[in-house]
Amino acid sequence: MGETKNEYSLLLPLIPFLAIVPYLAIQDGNSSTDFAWMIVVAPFIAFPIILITGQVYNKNETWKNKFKEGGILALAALLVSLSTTIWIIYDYLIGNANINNSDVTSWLEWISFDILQSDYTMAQNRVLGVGVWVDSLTLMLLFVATFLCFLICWFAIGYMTTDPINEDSNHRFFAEFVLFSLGMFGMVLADNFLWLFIFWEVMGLCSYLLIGFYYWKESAAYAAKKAFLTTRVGDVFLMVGLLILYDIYGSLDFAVVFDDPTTGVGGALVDSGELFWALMMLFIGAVGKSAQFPLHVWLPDAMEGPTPVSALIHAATMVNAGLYLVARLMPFVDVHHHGVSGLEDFGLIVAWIGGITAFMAASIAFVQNDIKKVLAYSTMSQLAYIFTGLGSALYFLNIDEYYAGYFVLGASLFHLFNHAMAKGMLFMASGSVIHEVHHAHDHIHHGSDHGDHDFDPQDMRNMGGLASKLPVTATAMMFGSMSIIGIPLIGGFWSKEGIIAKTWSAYFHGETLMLGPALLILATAGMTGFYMSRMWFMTFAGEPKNEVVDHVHESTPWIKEPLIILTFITAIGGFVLAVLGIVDFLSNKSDNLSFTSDLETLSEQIIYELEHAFLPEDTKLRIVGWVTIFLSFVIGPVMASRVHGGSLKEGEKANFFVGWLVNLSGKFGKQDVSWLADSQLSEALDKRLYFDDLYEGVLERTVIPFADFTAWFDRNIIDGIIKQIESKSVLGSFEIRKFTTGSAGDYILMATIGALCIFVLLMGVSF
Amino acid sequence: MIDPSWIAGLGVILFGIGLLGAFTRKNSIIVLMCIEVMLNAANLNFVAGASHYGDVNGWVFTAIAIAIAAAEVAIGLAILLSLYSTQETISLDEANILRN
Amino acid sequence: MYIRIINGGEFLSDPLTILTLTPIGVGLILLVLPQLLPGNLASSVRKFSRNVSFGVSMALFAFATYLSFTTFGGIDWLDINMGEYELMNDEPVTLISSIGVSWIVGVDALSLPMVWLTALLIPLSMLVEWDAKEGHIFHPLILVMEGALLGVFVVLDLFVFYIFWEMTLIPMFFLILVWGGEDRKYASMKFFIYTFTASVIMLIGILVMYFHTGYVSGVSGTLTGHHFSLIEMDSEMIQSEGLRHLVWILLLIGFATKMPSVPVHTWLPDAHVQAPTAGSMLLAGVMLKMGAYGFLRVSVSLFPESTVVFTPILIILGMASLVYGAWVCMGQTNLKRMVAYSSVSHMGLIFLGIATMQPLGIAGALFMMFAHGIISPLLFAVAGAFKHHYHTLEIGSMRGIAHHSPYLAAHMMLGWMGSLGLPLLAGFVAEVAIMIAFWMSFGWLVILPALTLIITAVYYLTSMQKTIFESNDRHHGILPDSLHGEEPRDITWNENTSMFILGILTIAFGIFPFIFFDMMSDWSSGFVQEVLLNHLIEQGVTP
Amino acid sequence: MNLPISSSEAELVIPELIMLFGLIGIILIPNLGNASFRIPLTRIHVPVFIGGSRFKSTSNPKLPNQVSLIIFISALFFGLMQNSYGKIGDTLEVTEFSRLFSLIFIAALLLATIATTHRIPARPNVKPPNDDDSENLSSKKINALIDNRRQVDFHIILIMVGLGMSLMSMATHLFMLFVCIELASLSSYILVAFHKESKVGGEAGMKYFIVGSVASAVGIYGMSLLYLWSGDLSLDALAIKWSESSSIDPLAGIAVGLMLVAFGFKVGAAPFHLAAPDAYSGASSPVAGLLATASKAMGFVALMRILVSVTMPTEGEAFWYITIAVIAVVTMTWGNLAALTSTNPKRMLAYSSVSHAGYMLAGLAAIGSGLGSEEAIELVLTAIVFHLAVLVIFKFGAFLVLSLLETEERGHKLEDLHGLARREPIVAGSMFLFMLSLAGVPPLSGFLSKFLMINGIVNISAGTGASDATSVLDWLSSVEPVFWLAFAIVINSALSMFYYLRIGLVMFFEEPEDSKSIKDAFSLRLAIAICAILTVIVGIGPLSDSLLEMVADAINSFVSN
Repeated sequence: MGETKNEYSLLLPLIPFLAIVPYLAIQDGNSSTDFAWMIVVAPFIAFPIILITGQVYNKNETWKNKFKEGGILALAALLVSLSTTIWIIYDYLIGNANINNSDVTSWLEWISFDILQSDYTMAQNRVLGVGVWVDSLTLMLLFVATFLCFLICWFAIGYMTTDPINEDSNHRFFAEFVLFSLGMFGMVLADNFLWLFIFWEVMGLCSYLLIGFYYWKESAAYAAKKAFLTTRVGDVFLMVGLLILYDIYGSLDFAVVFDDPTTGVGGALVDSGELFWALMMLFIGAVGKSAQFPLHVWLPDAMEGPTPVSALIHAATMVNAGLYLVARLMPFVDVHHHGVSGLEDFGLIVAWIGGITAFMAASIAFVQNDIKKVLAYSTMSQLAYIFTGLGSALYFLNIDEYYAGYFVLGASLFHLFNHAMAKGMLFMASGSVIHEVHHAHDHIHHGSDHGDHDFDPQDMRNMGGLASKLPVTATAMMFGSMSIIGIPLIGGFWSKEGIIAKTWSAYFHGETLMLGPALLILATAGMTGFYMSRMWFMTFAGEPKNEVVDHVHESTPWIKEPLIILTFITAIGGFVLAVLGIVDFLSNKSDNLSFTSDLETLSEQIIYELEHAFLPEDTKLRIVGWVTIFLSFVIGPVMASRVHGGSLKEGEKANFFVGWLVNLSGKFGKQDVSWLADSQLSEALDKRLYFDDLYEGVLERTVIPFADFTAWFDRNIIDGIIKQIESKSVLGSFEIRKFTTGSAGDYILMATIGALCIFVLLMGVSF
Repeated sequence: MIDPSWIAGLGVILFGIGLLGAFTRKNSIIVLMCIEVMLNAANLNFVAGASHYGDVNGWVFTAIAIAIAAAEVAIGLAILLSLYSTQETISLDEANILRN
Repeated sequence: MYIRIINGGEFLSDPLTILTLTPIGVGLILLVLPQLLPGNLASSVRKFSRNVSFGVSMALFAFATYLSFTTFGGIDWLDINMGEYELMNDEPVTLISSIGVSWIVGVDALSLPMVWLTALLIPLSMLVEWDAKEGHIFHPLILVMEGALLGVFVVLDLFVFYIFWEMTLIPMFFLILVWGGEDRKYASMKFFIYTFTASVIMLIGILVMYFHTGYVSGVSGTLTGHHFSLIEMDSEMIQSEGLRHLVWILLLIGFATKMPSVPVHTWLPDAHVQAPTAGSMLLAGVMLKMGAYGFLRVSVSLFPESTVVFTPILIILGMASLVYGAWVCMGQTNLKRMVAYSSVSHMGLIFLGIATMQPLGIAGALFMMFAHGIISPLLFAVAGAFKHHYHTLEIGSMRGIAHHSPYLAAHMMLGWMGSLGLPLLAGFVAEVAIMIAFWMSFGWLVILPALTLIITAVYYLTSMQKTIFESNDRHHGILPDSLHGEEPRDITWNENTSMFILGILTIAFGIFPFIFFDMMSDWSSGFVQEVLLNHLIEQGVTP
Repeated sequence: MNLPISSSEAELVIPELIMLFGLIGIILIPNLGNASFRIPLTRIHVPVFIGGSRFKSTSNPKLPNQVSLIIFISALFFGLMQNSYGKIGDTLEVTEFSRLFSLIFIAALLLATIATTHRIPARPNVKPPNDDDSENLSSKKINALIDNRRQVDFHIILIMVGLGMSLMSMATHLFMLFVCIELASLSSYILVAFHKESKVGGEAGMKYFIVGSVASAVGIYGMSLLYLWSGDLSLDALAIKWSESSSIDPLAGIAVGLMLVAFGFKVGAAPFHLAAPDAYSGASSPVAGLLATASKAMGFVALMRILVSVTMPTEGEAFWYITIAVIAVVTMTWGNLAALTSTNPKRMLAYSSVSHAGYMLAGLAAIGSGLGSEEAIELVLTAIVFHLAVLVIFKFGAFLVLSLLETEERGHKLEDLHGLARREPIVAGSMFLFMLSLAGVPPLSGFLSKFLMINGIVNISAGTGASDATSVLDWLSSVEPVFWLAFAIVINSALSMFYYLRIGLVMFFEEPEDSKSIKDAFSLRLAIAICAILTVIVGIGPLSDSLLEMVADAINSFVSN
């Protein structure tokens, strides 16, 4: 398994699937939205096929080698989804008349019913169905989802099938993988809140299955349960939100609801108080799904799943669902376009939650040694950025500062895109690291009895100096980290800057309560710089900390390609898209990306963007911007390199892309931080600020005893009454049978007494 | 001519004696006799009624009731005999295999 | 001479009559025949009685399917108004003319899905216990059960309804008593007496209704001048409102016990734990629904204003069942007990759905009946297979069945997920419908059922964690002591098939609920319109 | 020739005549032998056939049984065929009512006869037991003796019971009624004590006899008081006198009260029922069955005569209403509670029959409340009579099953029923049906009868609640207490379920002590099967309808009298 083998021939069966969409697209009269169902249905078909075939032909050689235990089938399904997505995006961008917001293609009339209204008339034939809803937000997320799912699936083929621990169970992985993808695609495409919720839950299920993929591990099973339950808490509130929304608008279709959010069902004016609670409920759902404070506890544990799962669920797609939902809520508050006024508080709450989470996650990430855990907290933190941005957007839109609102909305969504790409790649890269370290470890200990079972291939303290061993991975990871940190000009910089700036500007605008989130995310920017750099340096720079490192080399097929693709996108995609006006596009301010072939216009656009990013007109914002850059670009990385950086071992040489960074990190000198590492703060952070313990404790002290009490109550009180009746009857029976003494004299006596009683009764009543 | 109510009064007394005896005495022969006494109380009533109403039916009832009483005694004695032959007692209290 | 024969020759050619009486007839023949025949013949009958039972039940299922779906049966089920029934027999057949008992059958959207469900579950439950000991009795007994259950759903005469209602107890009593678990004696007695007690109390209610029926020629009794025909009944004939309420309460006692609702639910866990798998499946799948069906068919339909007046009672009962049931579930360590309490919990939702008095809520309750009718048999089939192969029902004693029996693990997961209301599975449709309606009627009170969904998830996930997962070893599960060190077997083909079908249906009805839901919501709308609105507004009662 | 009875009158009482002549026949036939009378001084032997050494056919110990079978079957047949009614003399009148009861009695007796056919095989040359015989052996010998020597006696007495009961149902004169009851009762005392060689037989007979005699002495005394009061004991005259008197004469009240005691004993009402369980458990099953069905029916006829025909006022409640209601509730509860833990199946059935008496008394009480319309009263009466009729089917059926067990010396302990389903599936199934029917589970006939009872009570009482009551409590406080009788019945039914089911439980659950099937007793099994089938088909369907119509006609004739 160790040697690299060219397995691209296995991809040949994908060609027909590649051809499906182009074939349909060139047919006359075919609208891409009419085929949007293919995005969902392709994985839906693949799911049972992979699962059942895999179960039946588990040990079959062809299934293992040619189909990669279902990986190729999954890839085919995802390819169909991806190509359909590209078709839709293409249609949209060329301005195909068939695609606009009001054009809802209905797939399924799920249930239909009547409603008894408060005036005792029936509202006939309400339908809860599902159709497709396409706007820029959909397109962006759809692209992110299909594209990343495809790449991660590709990656997983290499990653999963070469790991002996997954033997014979990869079909399960791929089946659950496509089902998961289905959930994400469906959620993004759904044209109403109910179906958004439905697919949302499908994702929840799949995350449960995939996190618990190593079902025999107690920690994995526990993590899976925790993830499902925590998100379930949010989901339930989300559902309540749906109920309220339905009550207000009499429909959950975006088309109906967003048509005029101020008017409810039957033309009633919408009460902002009620709507506020609906939105709050929906937001709690989003908080759960996107792992924000206080429902964040599941995300780090969720790293128990295989690394592709982490990449898929916990960075690239699923956690974005919450963001997507909040972004979807914009029309409610968009006062400029029929939004309901008086909902600024909602925006503030969102921003605060985001700010708190961002700061908290970043600080916890400081002390993590598990490479995936660092990424997990970074995910949490970055998502929190986006929430803060969305919160600001909600705030701005609701006070009718729609220009600023749209800008920060676009920036947030752009950050979502950047983060997804970068984080997807980072996880895959970390997977590559873990995989190769693990292989190397196995290789060393092959055949020896006293294998080191405590060896943790995810622990960064076992790594170091991998830059030369894993050149592609190191490069990818460097660009990914840069994007996350927000190194100027790279990926995330463009979006993050916008979020921070606009959050501050909300404060400057006069909303003092915005100061908190603004400060928090500003601080977090610097912290991000630190922990991401720390991760990179610990892994790739410095001297190897474990003998295993010497044996690491990039050998596994299928792993490099996605990394390379994503490296490009991360490195320059942000800039390109920013120039193309993605921010305006995503916030629906403009209908299209500003493509141009005119060089002059292009350079104008570039200059505009750069100017906007580095030299905003507002002085205060300019200061904020530069402080951000300074914190994240200089302070964080430099401090990290002082603690963890260092040159490679003698004789090792990293490639061009990363070599400079390794060398640079060695230049800053060493700083001893052990006093800090031993501090109480560090321990608190290591324990995740005791949130898990708190929840656990509360559960154990209240819920479980109460459940036991109810069970006891049921057994001994409610059923006890029945049992008492039974035993008392039996007792009574024994007593009453004692009257039958066996003596005829007694019988006569009893009869006489009875006769006397009869007379008493007769007398009493009649005479 | 005795007033029929005196006859009936005697009947009440006899009936009381019979009933009292029936549940106080343990010897079944005596109980049987008490039953006879009760039946005779009824007979006295019939007689009293017959004489009061001048109705011949009352006499007939009396005659038949006496016959019934005779049959009853016959059967009763037979049953008591068979009881005695198996359990060697005719006490109401002692014959109590069947109970509860 | 007084002897008379049944009038009306077409009686036996009636589809619903065939559906109801065939299984009873065939079942009884299969049970009794071997006793009467000489040895050789008897043993050959015994040999085939299992196959014959299964064949008959499959044929009935095919027939029910034919009748149920527009595409086959040619009946547009969406086109039936409130109070109308399809497939009715043309002339009521008099059974006891003196007191007005007639054979009247008919189905509408309320009973049709139940009929189909029953016809479906019978062959499946037979299949699950294909190798039951003394199969020559077991399978015919289930066949008899089928007839009784179908009878409850199709009969429109209260007397005959009551007969079928009680008749279901007898086969179930035997199923538990003969094929049950350790403590089957106690469980079967408790089951029988408990539900019997409740239904005789209900009988008084039925009788009060009976005495307030007018003379209707053809169905009324020659002796009494009253009749039991549901179609002709009208609670208006009962003048005293207090009496109407009393009847409603008496009926509720009977129906709520069957459902079962807290606090009269304790027969259920015992019965379920001890019952054989097939028995549990039918018990949870169909018998519990009888309570809800009867409640809708009789209490709610005939006494709408009592239902409105007693809405708080419904909510209290529903909430208690739902919330309390879920909490008790969490405290269980026995797999079957847990699933049984989860049934209690889910049945609570039905009351809540009805209490909303919204077409959507009622339709949701109806769909809940149906969905739970698919999911809970799956749960019990899983629990039964678990018991069958691991000889224990303790949660946590057997871990890692994902390794030992991946199919069982998959079915378990699907069933559990369906039960906790995962979208795209049948249970969710009902939940969401009831919840929407509940919010409309009662607002923030919905938070209780909503939070219960979390509790439901907690206990299901915990039990899954302790059974499917957590074996600590890739290649071995943690085996329970009850296996005595033997390696457990994978589930058998028949169990697998049965669960597979139920699983497929769970998914199918989750994605395409409209197959039955539209029919149900049509019925519910008609119900609310006809029964509630027209009726109550006349009365001046406001819902 | 001047017959004491005209031919048109004789037509009315064909079944009774059959029994009467059968009685003579059954005395004569087994004595037929080759005895001959030699004409003095000649050698001519004129055969007289009575005495001498018996013919082979007449010495068959089963002959009396066959004769009485023929008698009862033909009586039943002619009873069913009969459709003319009328008076016979002054004290008897054949009506639909009396005919129905005759049929009930005869059917019960027929079943008893069938049950005795196979109870124990008759064998020649059986010696009485010695002192040193083991208990088992001696009881075997005793049984053989019973069968051999006293078969005739048994059947003679059976027929006398039949005659007494049958005539009793026709009696229109209170004294006649009483004499007939005495005829039946005295015979039944003998039947109970028939098992005289066993210890329990004599004891059971003694208790039943003593308590029964006291009761009937009390009753006859009450009747004599009634005679003192009215001077005429014919029911019509009493009814007229009763309805004429504006208030209730204490004398009459006491008289009726005393008679209640006597008839209460017959029906097994608490607290006069105490001897019944002892008697049932001491007697053989066919006899116990007879006591539980026919004897009880007889008691109810008497009660109905005295309470409904005579003392029921045309308007308002009867003076005995509360008394009967209290007795009813006490009786059913007592019976059910006591049966709950009885381990002897016969005792259990005895207690169950006590509780059934309670249900029927509740019906009577509902009539006594005087709230019901004529139809309602008829309905309740129909229910009572219907219940008495179907009791013969399933209560006797249960005793038949016990009879079958008795053929192998079992049937006195619950353990004897253990695992019956394994040994005898059909019998066990039938027994279970009987039990369910006793408990009142639909669609069995026991349900229909109990249903009708509750039906009638609800019918009478439900209309009494305030029609303007808007809440449940308002209504419940306004309704007549009769309504609660329905609840009493219902709760008691539920309670009774426990011990009926327990029989099923032990039959189907426990392991049998002996896995051999019980010996082949064809006619007994046939009778059990017929009872089982009737239990089901009289529950619902045309046959139940026919029976109900029959009962309704009977009640019509009863009420119109």
